[in-house]
Amino acid sequence: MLDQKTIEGIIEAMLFVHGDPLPLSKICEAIGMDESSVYAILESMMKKYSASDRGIQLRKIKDSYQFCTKQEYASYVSKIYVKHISQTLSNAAFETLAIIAYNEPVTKATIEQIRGVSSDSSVTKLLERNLIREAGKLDAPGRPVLYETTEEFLRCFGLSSLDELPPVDTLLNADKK
Amino acid sequence: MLDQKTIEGIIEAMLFVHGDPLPLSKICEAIGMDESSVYAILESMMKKYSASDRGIQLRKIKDSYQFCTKQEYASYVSKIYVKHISQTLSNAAFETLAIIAYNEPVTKATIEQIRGVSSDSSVTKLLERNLIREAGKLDAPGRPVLYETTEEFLRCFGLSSLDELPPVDTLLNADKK
Amino acid sequence: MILQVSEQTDNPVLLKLNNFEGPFELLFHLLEKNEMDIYDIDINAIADQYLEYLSGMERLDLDIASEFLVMAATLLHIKSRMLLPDKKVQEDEEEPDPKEELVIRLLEYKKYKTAAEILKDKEEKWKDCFYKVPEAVEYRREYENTPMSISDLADAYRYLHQAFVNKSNKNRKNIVSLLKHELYSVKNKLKEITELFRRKKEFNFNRTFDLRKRHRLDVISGFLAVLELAKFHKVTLNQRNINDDIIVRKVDDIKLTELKEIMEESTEV
Repeated sequence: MLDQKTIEGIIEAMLFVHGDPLPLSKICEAIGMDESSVYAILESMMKKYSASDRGIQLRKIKDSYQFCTKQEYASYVSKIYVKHISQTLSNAAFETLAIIAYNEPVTKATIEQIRGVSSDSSVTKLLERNLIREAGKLDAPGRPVLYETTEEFLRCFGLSSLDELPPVDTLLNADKK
Repeated sequence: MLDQKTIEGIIEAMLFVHGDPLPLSKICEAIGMDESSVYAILESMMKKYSASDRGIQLRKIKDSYQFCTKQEYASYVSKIYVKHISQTLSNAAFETLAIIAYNEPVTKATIEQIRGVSSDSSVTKLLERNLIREAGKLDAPGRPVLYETTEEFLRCFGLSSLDELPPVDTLLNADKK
Repeated sequence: MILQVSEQTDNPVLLKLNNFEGPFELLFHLLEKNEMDIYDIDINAIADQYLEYLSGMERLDLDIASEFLVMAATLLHIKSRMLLPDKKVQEDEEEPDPKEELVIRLLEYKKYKTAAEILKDKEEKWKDCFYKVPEAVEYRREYENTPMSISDLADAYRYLHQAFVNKSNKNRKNIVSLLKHELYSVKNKLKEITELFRRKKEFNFNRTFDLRKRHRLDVISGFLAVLELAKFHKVTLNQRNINDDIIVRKVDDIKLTELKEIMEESTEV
């Protein structure tokens, strides 16, 4: 039987090697333990990584886990490692992404209805950046394509799931301050 | 002034992202500290990483430092890189396999002549599953590859040798009924 | 691209045209500039400023997207309705109030404008995280033990045979001969004999190519192969009496290149 420290070490090794988000189910299968036990260990690991002598943090993205460096050390890391800087998104793309995140799966027609303007280029840009993807077709005349956000979206925006976005009804009150 | 814990965090973040061995001089340059101080910190970090709840270890390679996973966790790490393939054979693959089993060694041309359809993908799939293998080339124009069944084939079908296959004659008579 | 719009205050305000992707965005800009609440829009002022903006675009010879024109028409429609006496409006009660509709759509849009800002903040916060490139580990394929039965294999073969018979509408022996043909070709027998000569100098033909153990085609091909080899002076053939076995004796090693030559010859036959 493995003790908790060893399990933590094994998980750290796995996540380090894998690099990409690693599903909880895969971790459990490899260690031979049930999901709830491993989940509890991952939760306690997350807390450990928040100590200042750790440069990496453990992120949960949907049902997967991934390491990334801490924001506060970014200026040092960027001195040895030049990050590929992706173009920032336009306001239009951010709006389109917000509409998709809050209503997914959603058609381009709905997006355009809300934004009041054609959104082809925003949708294309978001698809290119792998922040959204096609999610089948709507059962309606013309069978329009449905869009949804991706894991890459969660990763880029520091979310572990869409539930972490503020509820839609709070959005209108937000600006009353 | 950075405290030692923060420096450790920064170094961890840098080594994590860099992947390759990172020269001590580069680390010092990024943090803005002299080599002997940073060296001492790296030495104490190495000890910390030897704890069992750490899956990665800090290695010194000449004047550079690099993370790698611990040997003792390798067997667990490799478990996440296993693809379980359980798919049963398609009818096409079964037909192809039957022809090879009853006539080995046999060329793809013969298989296709009997089946009346191209059998590339079936042959490829059977090769992938290690149920058949190449058995030299036929001495004929174009020197086509010959195929035969493997020990894995015998194992999968619970045979000790091909002689245990129902004889062709009994098969052919069977459909007279 | 910069557009100059003169304001009532006579302060020239520079507006970047591409700031406004759509009519809602422009409307929001105007509401903010006039410090107007969505629930309490002064349509007259907003409609005038909106149209002024569009005519500014026109002066610069810019293409005005149709969405902007549709919104202009909506604003003018609301403005004209408000000029009508209350009585007339009440008669048209069935028709939805276009101003109310506009407000609803503006509110809906505003929600996502706010959400977009939240996302922007989050992205800003998380863009400083660095990730590690995955190690290049190759996946190992592990086939799960799916038991396969011999009868499936036999069924497949039987089915093939049936299909072949149906297709060619010939005697069912054809498939056998077709299958056997390759195996029992003269070429294959030449190879077999060459292999045999690696181990011994001579062999008895009938004992090796035993009709009781081998297919008739196999024996015939074997005999033809022996004749070929004799023709090329690679073997000698001896038979004491007419019914005795034929002794095939190696004269010379059969080299691969020669074998190929013989085989090509025999293909032509």
